[in-house]
Order: sequence, then structure tokens, then C-alpha cells
Amino acid sequence: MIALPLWIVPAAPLVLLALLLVPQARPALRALVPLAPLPALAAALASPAPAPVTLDWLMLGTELALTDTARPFLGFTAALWALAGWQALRLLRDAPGRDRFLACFLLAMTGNLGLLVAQDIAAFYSFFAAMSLASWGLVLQGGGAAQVFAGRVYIGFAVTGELALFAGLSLGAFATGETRLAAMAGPEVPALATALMAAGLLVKLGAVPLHLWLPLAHAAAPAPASAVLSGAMLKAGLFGLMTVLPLGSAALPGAAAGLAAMALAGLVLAPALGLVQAEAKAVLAYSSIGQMSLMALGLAAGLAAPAAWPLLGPAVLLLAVHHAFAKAALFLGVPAVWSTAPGALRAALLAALALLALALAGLPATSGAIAKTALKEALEAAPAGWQVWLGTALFAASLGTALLMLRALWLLADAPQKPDTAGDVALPWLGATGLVLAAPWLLPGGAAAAPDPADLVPPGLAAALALAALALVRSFGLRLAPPKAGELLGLFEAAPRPAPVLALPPPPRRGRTLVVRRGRGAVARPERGALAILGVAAALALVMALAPAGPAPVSAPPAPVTGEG
Amino acid sequence: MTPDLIYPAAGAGLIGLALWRLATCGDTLRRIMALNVLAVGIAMLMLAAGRETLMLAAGRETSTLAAGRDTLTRAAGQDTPQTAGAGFLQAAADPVPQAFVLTGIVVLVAVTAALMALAERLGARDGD
Amino acid sequence: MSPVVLFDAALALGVLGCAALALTLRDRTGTVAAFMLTGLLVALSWLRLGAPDVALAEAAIGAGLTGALFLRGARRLGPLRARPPAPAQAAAAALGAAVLSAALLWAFATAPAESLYPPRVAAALEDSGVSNPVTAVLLNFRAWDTLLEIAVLVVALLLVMTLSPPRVIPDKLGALVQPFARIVVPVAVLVAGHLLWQGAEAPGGAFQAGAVLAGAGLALVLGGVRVDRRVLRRALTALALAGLAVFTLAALASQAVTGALLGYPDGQAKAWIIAIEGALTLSIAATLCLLFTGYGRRSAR
Amino acid sequence: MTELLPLAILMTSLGVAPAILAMPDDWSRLRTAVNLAAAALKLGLVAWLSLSVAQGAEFGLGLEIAPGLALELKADALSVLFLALSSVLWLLTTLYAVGYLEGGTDRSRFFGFFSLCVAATVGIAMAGNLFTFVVFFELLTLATWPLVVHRGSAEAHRAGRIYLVYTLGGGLALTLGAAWLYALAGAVPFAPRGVLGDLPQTHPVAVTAIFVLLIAGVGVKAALVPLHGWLPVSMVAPAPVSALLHAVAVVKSGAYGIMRIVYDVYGVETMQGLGLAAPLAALAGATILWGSFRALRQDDLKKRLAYSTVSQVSYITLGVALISPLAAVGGLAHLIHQGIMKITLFLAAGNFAEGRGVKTVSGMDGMGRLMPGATLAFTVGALGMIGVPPLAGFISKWYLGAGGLDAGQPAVIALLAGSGLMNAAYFLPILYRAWFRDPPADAVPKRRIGWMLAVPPAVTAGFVLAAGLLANAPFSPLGWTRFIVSLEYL
Amino acid sequence: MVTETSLLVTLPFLAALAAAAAPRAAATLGMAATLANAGFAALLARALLADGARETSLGGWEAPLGITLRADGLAALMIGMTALVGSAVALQAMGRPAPGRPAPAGGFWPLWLATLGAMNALFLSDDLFNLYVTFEILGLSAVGLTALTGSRRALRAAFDYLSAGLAGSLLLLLGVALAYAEAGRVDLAAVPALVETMRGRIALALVLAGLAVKAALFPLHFWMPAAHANAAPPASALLSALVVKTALYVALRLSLEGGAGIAPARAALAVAGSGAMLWGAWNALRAERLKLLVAHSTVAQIGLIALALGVAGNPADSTLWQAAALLMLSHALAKAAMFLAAGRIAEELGHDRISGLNRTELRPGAAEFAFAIAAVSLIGLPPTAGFVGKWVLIEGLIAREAWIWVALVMTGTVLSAAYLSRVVSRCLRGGPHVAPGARRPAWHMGDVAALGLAVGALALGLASALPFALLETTLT
Repeated sequence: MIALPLWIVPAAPLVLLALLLVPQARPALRALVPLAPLPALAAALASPAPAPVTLDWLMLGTELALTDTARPFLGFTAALWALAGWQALRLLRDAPGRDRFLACFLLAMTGNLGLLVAQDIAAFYSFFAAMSLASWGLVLQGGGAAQVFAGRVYIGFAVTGELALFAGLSLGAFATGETRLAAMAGPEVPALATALMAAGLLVKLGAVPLHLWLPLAHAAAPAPASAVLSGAMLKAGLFGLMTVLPLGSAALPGAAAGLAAMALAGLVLAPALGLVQAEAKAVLAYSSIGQMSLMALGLAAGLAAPAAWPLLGPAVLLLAVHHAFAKAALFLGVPAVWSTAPGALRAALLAALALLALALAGLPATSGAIAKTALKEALEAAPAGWQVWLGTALFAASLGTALLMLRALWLLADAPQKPDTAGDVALPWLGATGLVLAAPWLLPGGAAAAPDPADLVPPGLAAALALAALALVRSFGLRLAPPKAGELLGLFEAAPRPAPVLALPPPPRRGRTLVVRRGRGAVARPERGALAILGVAAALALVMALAPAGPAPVSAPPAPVTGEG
Repeated sequence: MTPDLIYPAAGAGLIGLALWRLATCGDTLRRIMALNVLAVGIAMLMLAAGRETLMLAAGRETSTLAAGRDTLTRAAGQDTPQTAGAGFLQAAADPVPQAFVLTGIVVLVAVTAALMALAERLGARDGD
Repeated sequence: MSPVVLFDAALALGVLGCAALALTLRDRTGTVAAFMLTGLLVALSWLRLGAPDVALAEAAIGAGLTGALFLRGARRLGPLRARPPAPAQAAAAALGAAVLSAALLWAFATAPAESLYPPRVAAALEDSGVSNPVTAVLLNFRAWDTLLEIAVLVVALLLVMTLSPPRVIPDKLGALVQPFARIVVPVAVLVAGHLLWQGAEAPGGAFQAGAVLAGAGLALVLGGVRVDRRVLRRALTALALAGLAVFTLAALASQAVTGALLGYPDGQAKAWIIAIEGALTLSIAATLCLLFTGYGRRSAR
Repeated sequence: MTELLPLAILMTSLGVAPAILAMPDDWSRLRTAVNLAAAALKLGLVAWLSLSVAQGAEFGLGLEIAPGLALELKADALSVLFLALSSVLWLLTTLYAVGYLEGGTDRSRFFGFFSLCVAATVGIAMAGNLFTFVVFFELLTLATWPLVVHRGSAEAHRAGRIYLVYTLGGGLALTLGAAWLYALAGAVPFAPRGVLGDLPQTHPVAVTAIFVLLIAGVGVKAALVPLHGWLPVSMVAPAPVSALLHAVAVVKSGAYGIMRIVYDVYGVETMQGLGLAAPLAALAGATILWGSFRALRQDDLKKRLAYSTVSQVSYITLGVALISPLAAVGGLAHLIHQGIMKITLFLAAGNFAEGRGVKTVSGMDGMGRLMPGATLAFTVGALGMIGVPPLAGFISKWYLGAGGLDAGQPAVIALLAGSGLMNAAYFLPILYRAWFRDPPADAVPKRRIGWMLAVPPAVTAGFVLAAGLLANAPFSPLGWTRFIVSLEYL
Repeated sequence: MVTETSLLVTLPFLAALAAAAAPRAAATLGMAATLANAGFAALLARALLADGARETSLGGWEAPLGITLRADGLAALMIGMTALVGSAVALQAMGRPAPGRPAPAGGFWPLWLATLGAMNALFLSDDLFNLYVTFEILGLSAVGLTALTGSRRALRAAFDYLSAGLAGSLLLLLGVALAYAEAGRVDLAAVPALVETMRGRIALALVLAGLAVKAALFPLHFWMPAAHANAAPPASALLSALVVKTALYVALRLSLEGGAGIAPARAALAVAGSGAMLWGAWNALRAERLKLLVAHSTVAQIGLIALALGVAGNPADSTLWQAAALLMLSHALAKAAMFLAAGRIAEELGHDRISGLNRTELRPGAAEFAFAIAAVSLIGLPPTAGFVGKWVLIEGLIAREAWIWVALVMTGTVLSAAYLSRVVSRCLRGGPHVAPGARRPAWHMGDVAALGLAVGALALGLASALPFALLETTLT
């Protein structure tokens, strides 16, 4: 493989973005958008990892390198960006803000790819900020009321998360005295710094208390954007946490417990809230929250037992890769379904999607199963106290996912056809599905694991529960009133401010000039002047006569001796 | 009242009178007249002070008068000094204040003429 | 109380009384008459104070010319219409005046008054070129004061020329004016010449001579001599300005010769002084005449 | 000959001002030529100066005014920093002003006083002692007042009156303080690490009172909280005036004044000894928060930018007040960064007003589509202000944060984060409206934006990017500030 | 060999006479004499800087008997000031349209030259009686200048000015008489002797009262605003900038001679000065006409200078009086420029109401700019000489912990900024005079003079080392 310079990874989309600014070149370059992440993909797959690059003139001395954990991330991120880019081109061919969307898309791509290879704080933070701010543009695409509300919530969370990360990074940089990112995991970094950095990244990961923006954003954003948002960007948060937290080097029992609590809350809440959603993409979003909580649980375990991290790491990684591809494929599938009228073709598509959903739910002989079993074995090595509820948590996760998948498929089934979506939208989806299905053979040592009957139970139970619920609905004629999107925040939505009634301009202020209109000048009476002279002469004579020679100058303010004409 | 208090008193009186009049009347002519009276008062005080020095030196022949008379006689070739009128023509005072007063008088007449010219140009109407 | 003291007291009271009258009478001509009387009495008091030169000048200029100016002014300014001042102001003025005059009296009475000048004047009188100490002071020791004094006269003339008040056209006075002038003018010219020459030794000098000549001039004008002929007025103006020019040029010449401004070459001091005094007399006379007769084109009444 | 360089730099604008003032109004081509030539010449000289100062050369020349009183011009590292900023931005703003005022009245008067302002700023930068600083500081007031009232409307004059009251009041306080210091300490040259010698020990109360007076005098122009009233009001001035003056020349000379007083008159030890650093930092912090808070509710675009200037300039004061080399680097760098960012915003705002007649934030809908170039520049400036990393703002905030920690004040980090949040809160809605809202149906262009109006904001936006990206390059603002601080603190 | 001092005092009088005699050639003669006088002033200054102060006794007679002309730093500075302002004002007078036929006595020129001669004589004089005579010449010629326009108000003002001036001079003469009675001599060397006894101090008090009238110091300034406002522009420039300064100069001379003993007089001067500042500023704020505003600002600035003289303290131990001298110099330049500019504005617009400055379509730009620079110098903002003067003053005051006076100087500055910005902001205000149709009058000799003086005030700010060096050679 040719030795690719590492700086090409973030540079390719950036250059394309710069070229896009030139109006004349736009039509030609638009087609290149899906190809922009390919150099990154090549770099990820290149057998001799590209050599690290240091540019000390760039910002505070930038260092780019591809670590082992970063390679898989870079791989699936680049692939996802390519597929999403392809579908975005097709889906938004004649959307009004298309160029603006593409610009934001490219900038987010730069950020996402860049932060995976950045080794120093400034570069990492720059790419992180570029990614989160640009994706604000993705969410706002379409300009509807939902998009506006989702955008406001998203930018709120994003900026807060960024500032928390900034504060954490600067505290850490000051404590360690150097600007390398890896140093942030060092022992002398204060707990506050780690906490702040973790908070910033957890916002991006979508862990439970900080997840409020995620369902809104995914529902509002166009499908390819949602695919990239949940597929690649959430993982960026995960990657950040894996570099920043002292996984495998120090035990942080307190932090581990907190992280575990958040993960478990996510595992439980996600399916509960997801089921009641009215929108397919929202349901998928909640399933992402569930999956990400699972990975967070892995991290928590790693924190609790650093010794277990060598096992847990790859497992979490595997889970991440699997979830990225599966969730992206599902999201890409949504427009494919919309483009078909209810009928045979839609049924076929739904069947394929069902296959994907089952893979995600961890059906044996699929990549999902492999990932889940890897995680299960890794969690064995978790500290003793955790064993008891780890098993139930895994079971709940897979059950929840299965239920959510069914709900999503159900919603997709009777979704109205959107005639304007182009026919060939499905192609990138097919590519993604192919990758997911081929995963067991691609991943090393995947196929060998024997199917374990216990894995069958969750999907089966989910199917049974679904049928029971369906029957109930049919018999009692319950109509499910879907709540408004963004459950808690919906309450805060500000009523639009009433347009100001036409206010009259303030009355002109009368000029405050100091000129007081005096009457005709008082007739100058010369004798008053002479009286003044007489008075002053007499007074001065008295002062000079009586005052002894050389007193300190009189400091009392003046009192004019006589009236003045 | 020792003799040498009369003229200072008169001078001071004139000054007081003039200043009082200046400070109480606005008529142009009267103000000019008051200023002239003031100047005369000052001249009187000055000359009184000038003679005062001479009176103190009364004991000895006043140097100025004698010197003045000697040169006079020498010029006129006579040997006996012409004695001025006994009581009436007093011994000559200090000449410098006399010069000052003389200059003062001439200056005063010039300024009075100017004041009168201005007053007349201002016209008789506003004599308030 | 020797008769001299009595005379002095009477004279002082006379002066004060006339001055008070001059300042308080409501009738214009009355005030002018009182003022001229004050002038004469003051001239007498200068004699008593041993200042004959000043007495002469006071009589000629102080009483005579100023009186004439006031008469002209009184005629043109019309009746006196003074608004009485506010009582508070009058009281303050009276109090202030009283305080000031009392202080002055006390100061002058108790002043030690040992002047430095008599011994120095006596010592320097020898080479001052004149024997009359007053003329010596005026034209030699403090000649610069005199030069500036002439400048005052010239500037006053310039001011009057700029304002150009209406000229004095005397109305037909009684039959006595012409004969009076016919007698007075030649006598005045003689007296002026004598005063000028005698100034070196005895009381007299440029100012007194000039004043007398001016008196003569006034007599001529009042006698009906028409001054509005352009040639005469321009000649008089030139003469008036010439005085200061001569004096200044003499000063500069003296510095060229002796190195000190107004330092007459020793030995010729008397000649320089007499020359200067001659020019001054003529110019003072012309100036005082012009100051009285005014410059206007056509005269209002 | 080289020691005449500071004088030459000063004369390029001081000498040009009367010539332009005398020019009749319609000689616009000659006037523009003279203006731009002078600006370019100044740029060249400043470059030469900075090169030689980098190699350690020192420039200085003095003119004895009165016994014990001298006008001194001295070009050291700190002065070159401010000099470079004002001369670069003057060239751009002159270009912009020429385009902006096409067809306006009184242009000779405008450009005459415009170059007089820059002359005053250059004078302030190169002042060698406190007296010269006071002289040029007052000259700046006089030169800027006619520009504020340039439009001649009653509103402009009300603003002018308020401006005059504030700045003259400040000037009086400064003069009083400086005279008092001269009375106590004789001549007060600017020398690294302060010149007060044993004065703080012998007259602690007097020295503190003088410090309060000096900072009050200078604080008016640095828009510290109680004295910032004039800045939003004088936004009535034409755009180039508010761009160069109220974003760069006037406000920065206030901050520069604080720097000179803290570093070169009092010196770091005296500041700590008398406990003056903490209150100043607190005041700066209060200004930062207050400025951002007030900016939130301003609907008028330039007023919002003005309040943001009030808060951003106090970053510099904060950097100076936190006694630590890192904070100093942050403060000094922010002097440059805030300048280029704020001038980009003001020039873009000027373009919006001129091009579309849009003066308020609510009118900014769809501006991205109507005037993409200006909005892009505005976006770069705004993001820089918030402190988004690749741009200049992030660098200075980063160092300020580090400096805060170094000075043992972790609250600084919270302050920076808080104000960053508020910055986002008042800048992002503008960006949102510009990019993601559709333009009003009846949007009609008011005036064609020539290249003279379009290029300057683009160039300054480029500077913002470059200052951020190339921060570590030797000649970047950050590099130069490190060079200065190494002199000041070692 | 004829020295500069003697030429300085005699040449102007000769020129005045020549101008009076030949009215048609008055302008050229006057201008030539003024420039020659400026040349001699420069020569005198150079000679002083070279070999210090010198005294020439007139007629070779020594001090008490004769009169000596003392040419030292302070005198040379004042003569230089008079020459500089005089030449600029003469330039303006040259440019004025000659009336139908030349005024009867040559009008402006002889009177101006007489004023110049009188001032030179006054600055050089070292004798109280001589001062009285020079004050008389100055009074008369200044009144002549005031009455030049011949308008009713000007004549009224001239009469009041002359009568007040005469009263002041007579007070001065009374003081001289008492001084003679007390110390037996009238030259300035008598002042230290006078200061000891009570009578001597009363004499000095009377002299100072006379000077206060002449300098239009606060309680006695009633005659000045009308006179300065109604005179012709060159005349009012001369009156405000130079004539009122002479009395302040003599007061400074007395303070120098009197040393510590005259402290009560200095205190009174300071009190009156601060009163003048406040009263002048209050009236200026309420003035409706431009020239009246400038005249009231003269009252205020005279107050500031008097205050500076008053608080200067005993000249033996502090050089603060030099700040007062510099303030006099800078005020002269700035005030002359301001009056010339105000005159030009009134001439062009036909009126000088402040509210009407921007109502006509005519825009005397140069005059307004000169007015603005002069205003800057009067307020005392850098880089003008006014600022340097105020800075040195404040520095000296602070060194002596005289906080009340510092506060007063500051208040004066603020008030002057207030009333002067009324006018300058009016010129910048919108209106027909800035509309595209507005036309600018052609450059006029008056504009050149006004701008020259204003720039002079600026340049003096930078070059104020020269006046300070000159002041060092003053004999105290």
C-alpha cells in the first residue's frame, strides 16, 4: 500500500470544503463529497500504519498519529461518512439549503476524522469543536419548527459540553505541563479535570442525563445525517473517553460507579421511552442510547477493574463497530422505505431491515451475537460485586433493543410514501447492509463461536410480547397518543414572543442647552463698577495692612467681596 | 492740628469725596469731574509728602534751595542771593514729586480731553 | 496759631468746599464754575507747598483748559439727569470712601517721608545743564517720563482725531471778545516766551509756556478765528505730532553720541534741553488747541 | 539615522493629517492616493522596526519640553505589538472608509482626523514616558471626537457630548495622577519591571491613590465597567470609525495604557506588594460578565458588538492583572486577536448596513444568502470571539486560562467558560438567523458593495484564521507576545 | 551705539507718528514697523540667552534718581509675545477691506503702534511712576482701538473702559505717592523695603488694586466684556491677548520683587482668580454671541493666570511662577487666534450668534478650524502650551499638597471645555452649511493670521523649552 501522509485524513474534506466555496466549481465537486473520507479509509486499512506527523507551526504544535485503538474507529467512521455522503447527495438533490448542508457535512467529517488522529490537546479540541458546531448545521437542515427546536437544544448541549471539555483540558494541561492528549490520562491530572472532560465527552456520547438532545436531533436531521450522527459521532465521544480516562492504568471506583449508574439508567430508560415515540427515527435514536449505554457500562467496568481492560477494550470496540454499521444501515434504510409505496418492494425492504434489526438485537450467527458474547466474557473478569446485575443488564439490553426494533419496523411499515425521495437512495443502504451481514466472516475468529441457545430467548420473548400488545390494542381500540418529541424539554419550549405592537417613536427630547434666555442685558451702570473698585481697594488695603508678612496662601474658596455690576 | 496735617487732610478729603461721588453717580460729565478731583487729591498728598521731607530738614539750610539759589546768583553775576518773599514763598519742596505732579497734570488733561470727546460722541441723549 | 496756618486752613477748607460744590450741584455751568474755582485755589495751595512750577501749570492747564473742556462738554451734553443710587449703595460708597481716606490720612501723616531725592538732585544739578531742579528732573534725570508724557498727549490727540467730535463754532459773543483777544494774545505770547527761557533757572518751562500759548490760541478761536480752513488744521496737527518726533529723535541721537539713551553730551546739556523745550512748547500748545477745538467736518451747535 | 525611525513612523500619519485637512472635498482621488501611500509606507517602516527590534535593537529619541519634562518616543517590543496592529488595520480601514464614504460630505475633514487618530495611537504605542503617553492619550480624544459627531445629526451630537464627557473626565484623572506621580518621583520613564523604586514603601497611600487615578483615566478608554457608558452610545458613528476606533485604536490604547502602567510604571512586584492586582482582576472579571450580559439583550447589531467589545477588552485587562507570565501572554495576544476579530465583525456589520440597510439582529434573516462573503467573514469573527479553537480567540483564552491557574485563581477558568457561554448565547443566534433563515421576501439591495467594502473584512477574517492556525509560527502574534513577556518577566 | 532695548521702545512711537502723518501709507508703514519690532525682540531674546539679563539706566543717571530699563528673561518673553501676536494681528489688519477713504488719523495703525511702543516700554520699565505713565498711554491707545468701529455700543464700551482705566491708574498713582511718602523712592527696588511696614503694604495694596482694574480681574472686570466684544476683530484680539496681560505682568514683577512679604497679596490674587474662573465660565456658558463668549472666556483665563500667580508662592524658593508666565504666553497666542477666527466667522456669516453658526449655507472652514485649535489650547489639552503650563502648575501644587487649588484648576479646565465645546460642536453640527451646496469662502489674510497663531500655540507646546530657558535669566 502506498504510504499515505497522515495529515491527508482531515485535509481532504477540508480542501474540498474550501473548493466548494467557489460557486462556479460547485456542481462538479458535489459528486466528490462521498469520496472525501476514502483517504481516511485507506489510511485505516493500510497495513504499515502511516507514520505520525508533527507540525509544530500549526496552532500550539500539532501532532497527528494513528494509534491502535484509533484504527478501527477511523475505519468504520470513514466508511459511514462515505455511505452517508452518497445517500445525502441523492436524497437532498434538490433540497433548498443543499450546498449549505454539504458544507456543514464536510466540516463535520473533517472534525470527526481529525479528532481520531489528533494527539495534542489543541488539535483534538479544534476538531471536536468543528464536528459539534458543524453538525448543528446538519440538524437545522430543512428549517422546520422541529428542526429549529432541535437545533436550539442541540447547540445548547454542544456548547456546554465543549466548554466543559475546554475547562477540563486546560486544567489537565496545566497540571501535567504538556499538551499531549495521552498525558491527560496521567495520574497527576486532578479529578476535577477528568470529571469535566468526561462530562464534555459524555454529552457527545449521549449518556442518560445528558442525552436529551439526541432523540430530537436524530428525528429532525435528514436520514444520512442521523446515520452519521449516531453511527460515527457518538463513537467519537466514546473514543475521547477511551483516550482521556485512565483505563487500564488506574482504578477510579467512584467514577466507575457513577458511569455504571448512568449506563444502567440508559439501558432501562431507552426502551421505555423509545417505545412510545411516534417517529421511526426517534425510536432508532433511543435504541442508539441503549447501545451506547452498554458500551459505557463496558468502560465503567474497565474503570472499576483496570486489570480487566485488556479484555474489555476489544469487546467494547467490537460492540462499537457492530453498532455503527448496523445503526447506520437502519438509518439509511429509512429513506429507502419512504421511497417505496406499501407493497411487495416495501415488504422486501422491511424484511432486510428486520434482518438488520435482529443482528443488532444479537441474533446468533450475526456480528451482534459475536459482539455481545465477547462483551459477556469480558464482563466475567469484572470485579466481583458487579457479576450479580451484569447478566440481567445484558438480558434487558437485548430485550429492549429487540422491542425497539419491532416498534421501528412497525412504524416504518405504515409510513406514507414520500414521492420526492429519489429511487436510488436505497443503493448506499444496500452497501451498508451487505457490510453488516458479511461482518461475521470479515471479523477475525467470529464464525467459530457456537450459537448459544440463551441468545435466542430475548428476540423470541420480544416477539411474544409484541404480539400480545398488538392483540390488546386491537381489542380495546386504544389509540396511542404519541407525546411531543423531546420528552422533558418539550415543557420548556418558549411560546413564540408576540410581535411588538407598532410602538410610536419616542417624543423628540427638547435640547438641554444651558443658554438661559436672559432679559435685555441689564443697563450697565458704571457707578456699580466704581463701587466695586472702591470696595476692592479698601479690602485689599485692609488685608495687606492687617495680615502679617508671609501667611500660607488662603485656601478658602473665594467669596467675592462686593456685588458686581 | 500741627501745620503739616492740613494739606494731607485736604488731599485725603478730596480723594474720599471723589471716590464717593464716582461710586454714586452715573452721569458722564460728573464722573470725569470726579476723576479730576481725585487726581488733584493725589497730587496734594504727594506734594505734602514732598514738602514734609523738607520741613524735617528745616534745621539745616535746605540743600536744594541753597544750591538752586547759588547757581542763580552766579549766573546773574550778583553776589547776594535774592531772598524770596519771606513767609509766603516757602522753601522749594523735593523737585521729583513736583515733576511727578506736573506730568500727572498733563496726562490728566489729555485723558480728560479724550473722555470728553467720547462723552460728546455718545451724545447728550443718554446722560443717565 | 500763626497767620500762615490760618491761611492754610482757610485755603484747604476752600478747596474742599468748592470741590464738594462742583460734584454735587445739579446745574451744569454751576459745577464747571465751581470746578474752575477749585483749580485756582489748588494752584494757590501748590504755592504754599513750595511748588511754583506746578502752581503755574495747575493754573493754566488744570483750571483753565480743563474748565474750557468742561464748558464745551456741558454745552453739548445737556441737562443733568442722574438717577439717585440705591440707598444701600450710597451708604456703602460713603463708608468705603471714608475708610479709605482715613487710612490714607493716617498713612501719609505718619509716613517718615525721608526722600532720597533731594541730596542726589543737588549733587547732580551741577552737570544737569539747568539750575531749576524741577526742570532738571523733568528734562534730564527723568526725561524718559516726560517723553512718554508727550506720547500720552499725542495718543490722546490721535484718539480725538479718530473720534472726530463736531468742531467748536463759537456763536457771536459780546462785543468785548475781539478787543480782549487783541490784547491778550500778544501778551500771552510774550509771557510764554519768558516762561520758556526762565524755566532753566526759575519756575517755568515747556509745559507752562505751552499752556499759556494754548490759552492764547483758545482766545483766538473764541474770538472768531475760523480754524476749519484745511491748511491751518493740518499745520497744527503736524506741529502737534512734531514735538514727540523731535524729542524721540533727540533721544536716539543722544544715545548715538553718548551711548546712553537721553544722555545729553556733557557740557551741551543746556542747549539740548532748551531746544527740546522749545519744540515741546509749540507742540503742547498746538495739541491742547486741537484737543479743545476738535476735528469734526460740520459742527453741531 | 535609524533612531529617527519612530519619528518617521509617527510623521507618516501626523504629517499627512494637515495636508488632507487642507484638501478640498472633491479631490478624492488624490486624497485616497495620499492616504493609502501613507498607510503603506507606515506598514513598511513598522515591519522594518519590528525586524530590528526582534534582533534586540532599541530605538528612542526625546524632546525636552520643560525642566524635568520631556516628550520621548521609544520603540520596544511591547510598543511594536500595538504598532503593528494599528498600522495593519489602519491600511485596511482606510480602504474600507474610502469605499464607505463615497459621495458623502466632509470627507477631507473625516480623513484628516482619521489619520490624526492613528498618529495619536502610534504616539501612544511609542510613548517612552508617562508624560508623552498622557499627551498622545488626550490627542486621541480630540482626534476621535469629530469622527464620532461626523454625521452631524442631533443624535450624533448627543453621543459626541457623552463621549467627550467620559473621555475628558478620564483625561483629567489621568493628567492629575500623572502629575502627582511626576511630583513624587520626578521623571517617570517606561522601563521593564517598574520605575517606582522605594516610593511604594515611603508613600504607600499616595502610590495607591495615583494607581486608582491612572487606571480610572485609562480605564475610560479601556471601557472598564463603571466607565464604559460611552462605547455603546458612540456606535452612532459611521462604520469605519466604529471599526477602527471603537474596536481597535481607542479601546486598545486604553488596554495598552493599563499594560504600560502595570508593567512599566508600577512593575509586577509593586502591584503584588500593594495588593493592587486582585481588585483590578476582579474589576476586569466584572466587566467581562457585565459586557456579555448587556450584549445579550441588544437588538441593534453594532450596540451588541459594542458591549461585546466592552467585555472582550477586559480579557486583556484580566490577563495583565493576573500576575503570571502565561496570563500576560494570553492578555497581550488577545490585544491583537480581539482587534482583528472585532474589526472583522464591525466591517461586516458596516457592509450589512450599507448593502442591505440591515442594522438590527432581527433583520439579519437569510443574510448568508444575500451577502455570503460578508456573512462568512462575520461568522469567522463571531466564532473566534466565542473561542472556537482553530481561530485566534481560542489561543488567547487558552493562555488566559493557564495563566489564571498559574496565578492560583481557578475561578478564571469558570469565568472564561461562563463568558464563552454568553458569547455563544449572543453570537450564535445571529449566525443562525444569517445562515438558516430565509431572507425576507421584500429584501432589496440598498447599495452595491464594491471591492473596497468587501475585501477588508475578508482579509481580516483571514488574519483571524491565520492567527489561530499559525499561532506557533515565530512571527505570529503569540510568538511575539512570548518574546515580550520573556523581557518583561525575566 | 543704539541698542535693541532703546529701539524697541522708541521705534514704535516714531512709526506711529509717521503713520498718523501719512494716512494713505499707514498700512505699509505699520506692517514694516511691526516686523522690525519683531526682529528686535528676537535679537533681544538671543542676546539674553547668550549673556543673561542686563540693565541700562537712561541718561546715565543711576537707579533711584534716573530710570533704568531692565531687560531680563521675563521682559524679553513678554516683548516676544507682543511682537508675535502683534505681527499676526497686523497681518489680519492688512487684509481687512480698507474703508472708503482712509480714517482721518490713519485709523488702526497709529493706535496699534502706540500700543506696541507703550507695552514695550512697560515691560522694560523698572520704575513705578514710569509704569503709571506707560499704563496711561496703553489705556488711551487701547480705548482708541476699541472705539475704532464707531458703533454706539463700541463707544459706550470705550467710555466705560477709559473711565475705569483712569480710575485704576489713579489708584496706582495713589499707591506710588504712598510708596514715595513711605520709602522715599519709587523704583521697583523699593518694594522689599515697602513690604516691611504696614504703610508700605497699604501702598502695594493700592498699586495692586489699580492693576486689578487694568487686568479686569474678577470683581473689577465689569468694563471688559463689552469693550472686547464690540471692538473690531484685530482690536479685540490685541485687547484680550496683550493689553490685559500687562497688568498681570506688573503683578508678577511685584510678586518677584516682594518675595515672601507680599504673600497676603498673592493669596488675594489667588482668591480673586478662582472667582474670576467661575464667574467668567458661568457667563460664557450663558453668552449668546460668539465674541461675548470669547470675552467672558478671557475673564476666566485671566482668573486662571491670576490664580497661578497667587499660588506660585515665594518666587525665591519655587519656580512655579514660570508656569504662570507660560500660561500668559499660551493664552495670548490662543486668545488672539480665537478672536481673529471669531472675527472672520462674524465677517463671513454677517452675525456672530452662536445658535446661528450652522444656519447659513456659507462655511468659513479655516476660521472654524483655527477656532477649534485655539479652544484646545485654552482648555489646556495636550499637545498645546496651555497643557504644559497647567501640567507644571499642577505638579508644583501637588508637591505642596495644595489640593483645593488643584481642584479649582481642574474645575476651571472642565468649565472651559464646557463652554468652548458649545461653539466647536455647533460648527460640526449638521445643517445647510455642510450640505453639498455649501460654499467655502476664499482664503483671507485673517484666516492665515488666525491659523498661524493657533498653530503657534500648538508648536509652543512642543517647543516650550525655549520660554523656560528664557525665564531662567529673570532677575528675582
